[in-house]
Amino acid sequence: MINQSIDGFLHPNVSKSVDQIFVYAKLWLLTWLTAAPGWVIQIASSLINIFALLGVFLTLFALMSVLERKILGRIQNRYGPNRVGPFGLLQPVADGIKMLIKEDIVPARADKLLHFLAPILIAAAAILALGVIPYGRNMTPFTIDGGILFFFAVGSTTELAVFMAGWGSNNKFSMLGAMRAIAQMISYELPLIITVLPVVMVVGSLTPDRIVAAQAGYTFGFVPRWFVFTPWGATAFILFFVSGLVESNRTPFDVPEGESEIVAGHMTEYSGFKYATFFMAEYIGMFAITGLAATLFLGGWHSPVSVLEFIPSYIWFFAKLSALLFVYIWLRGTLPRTRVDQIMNFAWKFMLPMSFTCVIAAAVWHYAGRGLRGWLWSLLVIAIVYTALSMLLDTQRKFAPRVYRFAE
Amino acid sequence: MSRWIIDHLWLIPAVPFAASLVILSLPNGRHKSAAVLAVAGQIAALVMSFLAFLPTLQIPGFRAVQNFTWFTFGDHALRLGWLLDPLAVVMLMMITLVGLCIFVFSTGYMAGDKNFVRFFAYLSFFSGAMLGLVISNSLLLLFICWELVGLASYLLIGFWIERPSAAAAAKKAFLTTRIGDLGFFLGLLWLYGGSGTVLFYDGGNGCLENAGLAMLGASATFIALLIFCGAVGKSGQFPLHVWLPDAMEGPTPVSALIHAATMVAAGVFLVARVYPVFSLGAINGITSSLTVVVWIGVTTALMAALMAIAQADIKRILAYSTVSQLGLMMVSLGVGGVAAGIMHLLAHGFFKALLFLGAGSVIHGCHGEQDIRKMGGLRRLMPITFLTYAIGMMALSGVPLFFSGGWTKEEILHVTAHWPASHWPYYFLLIGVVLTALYMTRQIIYVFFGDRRAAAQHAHESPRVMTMPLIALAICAILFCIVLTPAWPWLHDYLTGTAARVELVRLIQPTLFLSLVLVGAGFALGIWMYRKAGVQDRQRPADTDPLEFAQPQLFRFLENKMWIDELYARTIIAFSWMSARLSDWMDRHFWDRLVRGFGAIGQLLGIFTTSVDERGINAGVDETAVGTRALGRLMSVAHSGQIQTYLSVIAIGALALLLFYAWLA
Amino acid sequence: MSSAAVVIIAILTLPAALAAATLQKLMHATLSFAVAVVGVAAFFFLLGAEFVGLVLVFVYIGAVAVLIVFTILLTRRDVGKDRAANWGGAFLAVAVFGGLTWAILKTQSVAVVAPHIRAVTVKRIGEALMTNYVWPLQCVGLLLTAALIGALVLVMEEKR
Amino acid sequence: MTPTLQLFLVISAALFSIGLLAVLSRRHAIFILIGIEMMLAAANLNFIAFWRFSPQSQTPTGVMIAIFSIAIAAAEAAVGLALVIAVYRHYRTTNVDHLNQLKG
Repeated sequence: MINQSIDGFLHPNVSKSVDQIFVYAKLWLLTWLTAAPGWVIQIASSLINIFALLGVFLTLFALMSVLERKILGRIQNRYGPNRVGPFGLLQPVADGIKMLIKEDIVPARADKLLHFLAPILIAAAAILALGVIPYGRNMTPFTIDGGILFFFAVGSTTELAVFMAGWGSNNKFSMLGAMRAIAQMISYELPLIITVLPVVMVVGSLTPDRIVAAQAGYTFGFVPRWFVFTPWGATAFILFFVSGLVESNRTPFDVPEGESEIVAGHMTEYSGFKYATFFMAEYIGMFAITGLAATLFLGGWHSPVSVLEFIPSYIWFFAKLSALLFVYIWLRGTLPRTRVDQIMNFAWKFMLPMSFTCVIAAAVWHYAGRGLRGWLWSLLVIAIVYTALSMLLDTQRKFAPRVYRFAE
Repeated sequence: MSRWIIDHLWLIPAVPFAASLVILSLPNGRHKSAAVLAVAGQIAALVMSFLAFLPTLQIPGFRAVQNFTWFTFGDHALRLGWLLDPLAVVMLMMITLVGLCIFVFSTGYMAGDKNFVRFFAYLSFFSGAMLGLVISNSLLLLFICWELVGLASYLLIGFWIERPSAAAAAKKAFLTTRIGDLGFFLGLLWLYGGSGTVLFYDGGNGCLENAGLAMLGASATFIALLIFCGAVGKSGQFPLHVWLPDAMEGPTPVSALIHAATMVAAGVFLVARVYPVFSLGAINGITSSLTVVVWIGVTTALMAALMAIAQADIKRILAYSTVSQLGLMMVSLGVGGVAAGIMHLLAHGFFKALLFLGAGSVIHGCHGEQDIRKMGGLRRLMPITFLTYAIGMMALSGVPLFFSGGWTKEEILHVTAHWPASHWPYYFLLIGVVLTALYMTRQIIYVFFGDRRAAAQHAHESPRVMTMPLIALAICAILFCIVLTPAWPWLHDYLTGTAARVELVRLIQPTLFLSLVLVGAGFALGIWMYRKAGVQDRQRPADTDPLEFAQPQLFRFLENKMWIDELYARTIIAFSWMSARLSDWMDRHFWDRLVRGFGAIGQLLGIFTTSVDERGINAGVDETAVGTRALGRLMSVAHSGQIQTYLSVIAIGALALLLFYAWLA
Repeated sequence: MSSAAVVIIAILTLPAALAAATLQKLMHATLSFAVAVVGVAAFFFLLGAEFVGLVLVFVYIGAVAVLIVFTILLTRRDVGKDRAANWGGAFLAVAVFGGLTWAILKTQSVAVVAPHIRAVTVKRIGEALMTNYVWPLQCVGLLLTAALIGALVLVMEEKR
Repeated sequence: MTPTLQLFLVISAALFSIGLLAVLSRRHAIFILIGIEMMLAAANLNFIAFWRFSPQSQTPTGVMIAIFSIAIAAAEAAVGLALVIAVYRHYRTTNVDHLNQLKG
């Protein structure tokens, strides 16, 4: 399988360059057990991939947790954590230790099994989802036909896990939180998946590698052929990004764990390392979604400018990833929390129609020759639907300031 | 561009049609949008007609044909088509121009009518049908449009359906024209049988081209006469003219558009269109069919002019004058002056529409009063209407030099004078000219001069939306003569397909002076007779017509339209009434009996079968029912209402089946 | 594709299914049902129908399991009261299993090994769906719409 | 050694029987639904297995049928659960034993 992954999309003049360094490292590791039977090699290479993934993303998670706090601090005009280590960079280590040595409390009336399984399942789902994203040229951990579908199939497990958490810990806040979480996850799973459709349609494949390959090259030599630079692509990207926000329960859509309303949603009854696992799962899910967004719309590991192609592909990928993550944090620091009914209305009355429009617009773009004409036509389609929706929905009324009926 | 319009000629009728459909679908209250739609459709048609006009200017005798297959039966295809030639184009221009004016006028005239929307739907519908009629290149297509305009006129005459008189008039018009159309249709069929095609021009083998005509041969005369029946019906020629005056029951714009300017002229247009059939085998311009046309025309012209003198309804007078003018055109066609006839048709279209709209404005001003004896002295109250009306009147009575009507009428007199067959038509037409001037003078004096009588007290000038079309049409009626004068007979040569050239010498002709004298005589006579009209004069009471005072029985004879209607009532209608009675009697006393007899037999059978049922069958059925009920009670025990029991039974069955098959294998 | 893998997956799947059928707590049953579904999906992978496997996981875990869980939540008051299982049913099930197995082992025509095939890619499935199976596809779409509306109507609070 | 078709058939038979067990022996409507779903899954497994072990045709028929049947199963589950909720609303129970209004 490794060879196949090598000569899959091999770039002629970078085959020996630093770009492929990790691939070759893996190959070198595998040369040790050439004698072993095939399935051993297979398992070994999978293990290598898994460990690489975990290593990278757990580090990223640690880094992220501290960076988020620091950036939020900057936004709220205060210092973030700055005690442990240089610039408080060792803060996550301290947190981790704290979490590990904390007492693990399980409510007496809780459904022990579910209560125990929920965090594991949710973390597993999140990490599995990471597996199909191409992190660089020839650097897709698991190249399976229909990887996108795999991503969502695994992602859909999260809902079950959340429910297990909510139900298992036998607490009304947990239950409510789980309900809210599942409700909004299901509602936003549709836009999330339907906004992927246009890309899949245009590329004609469910394999992330092919999708990235389809975004190679530059029009007029300087505009990269990323899908985000087409009207439907841009729209789909925005919709996808918002849905991703909801899927990973981030502000402004973090009603499931809104501290001020229900203590911590489905994580209320969790403490210690289980809580940390939930936390980690949330962040890794965030990475997965952003990574997929980068893969689908932002050209994956392709460089935005042709002159900068010498920079290794994985660096580009992680640059895009961190840019998106920064936007996540930024939003969290900026926007207030929305109401549940607002979220639902938004999902069903705006996001869904718009994402269907993206599909249509992509079709128009394709049949009008993928050129400037297609560009304008699809823009027209989207503009029409958008204006029509904004007239129909009469946003002034929907998002008017809340009326407090019981405040006499 | 010109290429485009030739290919898309069908758009010209299609646009008003579409407009009418859309308007029909509007709710009843949407007056503004209905009016806007209709006028817009008309403007579009006008623009496209103008576009179609341009290419015909390049070559004299231009002709563009575009045929298509409607349907094929067996190996034979029925083909229709569109035709663009000078005749069609001038008609297009006239119809759309006059139509536009009248549409605009109606927005003012019909304002406040509760069926405003319906009115404009009908009007657009009519306009579409008329345009289609003009440009159709196939006698069948022409016939279809012909019937469509008939329908439109029926709908519009009976527009105020709540008035019994209107309904009656609509019916009368419809039936009377049908009589003519029957002949037309027979002629159409005969033509089709004779020449094997109904296309006028089809690249050499159309029915109006030598090949087709050759096939007709002697039957051409009869075909021509049959087709002429249709023309007679449509443009109110002598035997069938009775419907046209009654058609004035419709709203005045309708009278102006349909019963003065366009539809009634369709007859003349028809004759001009199929003229080759009429003139087939002519010996120095005379064929029997054409002769018939001439004499019918003469009769109509003279009769109608006489009747017009004795009418009191302002619109009826105009209607009769229309009839007589149409007769005039027929004469001119008959004596071979096709161009002259069409020119007069166009000119007449303009000034007669003008006159009718003027009348409409007068009626509007007098709050719906139509009797000229109740008007008077309106020239101060409605100056614009008066001026435009005067222009129209001058044009109609054929005052030379400045008014289009004058020139065309002279042209007609000119050609009539040179008709080799006989001179009588010429003399009759001269009388007709005098009469025309006379009755128009009478009308003018009654309506606009003298002192104000009953209806004229609170008269007022009409709003601008109504006066503007009047002015426009008046300007048309005057300026139109530029292209008519013998000095530069542009239109004449355009129609006959020769290049026009200017010769100022030809401006002065004997007929000019003659018509001057005649018209002058007519005016003088009129003024002399009616100077005291409507006032107490000697022992004549104010409300009696001077002529009536002088010649009572003659006046009555004319006033009652020479008792033609009564004649028809006594003969034709009476006959059909009789036959209806007869068949009614047959129904009641013969066929009914028969049917009842069969009914009786059926009843007998019924009685028999009932007895059989009650005796024999019922008993057995009851027994069966009892048995079934018992069985059902037995089986219902198995229905325990437990799903899982059912499922288990199914499972057991499946298992048994499986084992059975496994054992078989 | 080796028997070992099949057996392993079977060992994972069938007990889960059994648990789903027999556990007292509905919630646990549902979750073990999900596990069983994952096992079936694994079988599909093993049989070279990756797409179907993914679809199975996607639909059953993402949709059906969640639906069941919701239903459990909405009919909560009725959950947990365990009732005596009816042994007749159990016996019948065992009998059916026995019969089926006997029949399968008896027929030699199914004792064949898998031929070598080219992988059925998503592209092929898509083409098939858009060409030969386009009408079935439309029908299924219609059916799903109808099911959606019907379910909504069923659970709508009847106004009284 | 490579497995024969029989192995898969036996497994799916087991799955089917387990579903049947759930359908026949449990009283709770939702259990019955789960059982039905399991039987459907077994059927799908059969389809796929037969497709895999049969000589290949151009269009992967077995896969297609499996896909369609999954879709239909989803619809069935949705409607069934809606029914369960509606029934619960009416009778305040989901015990199929008590739902015997149609008893003859």
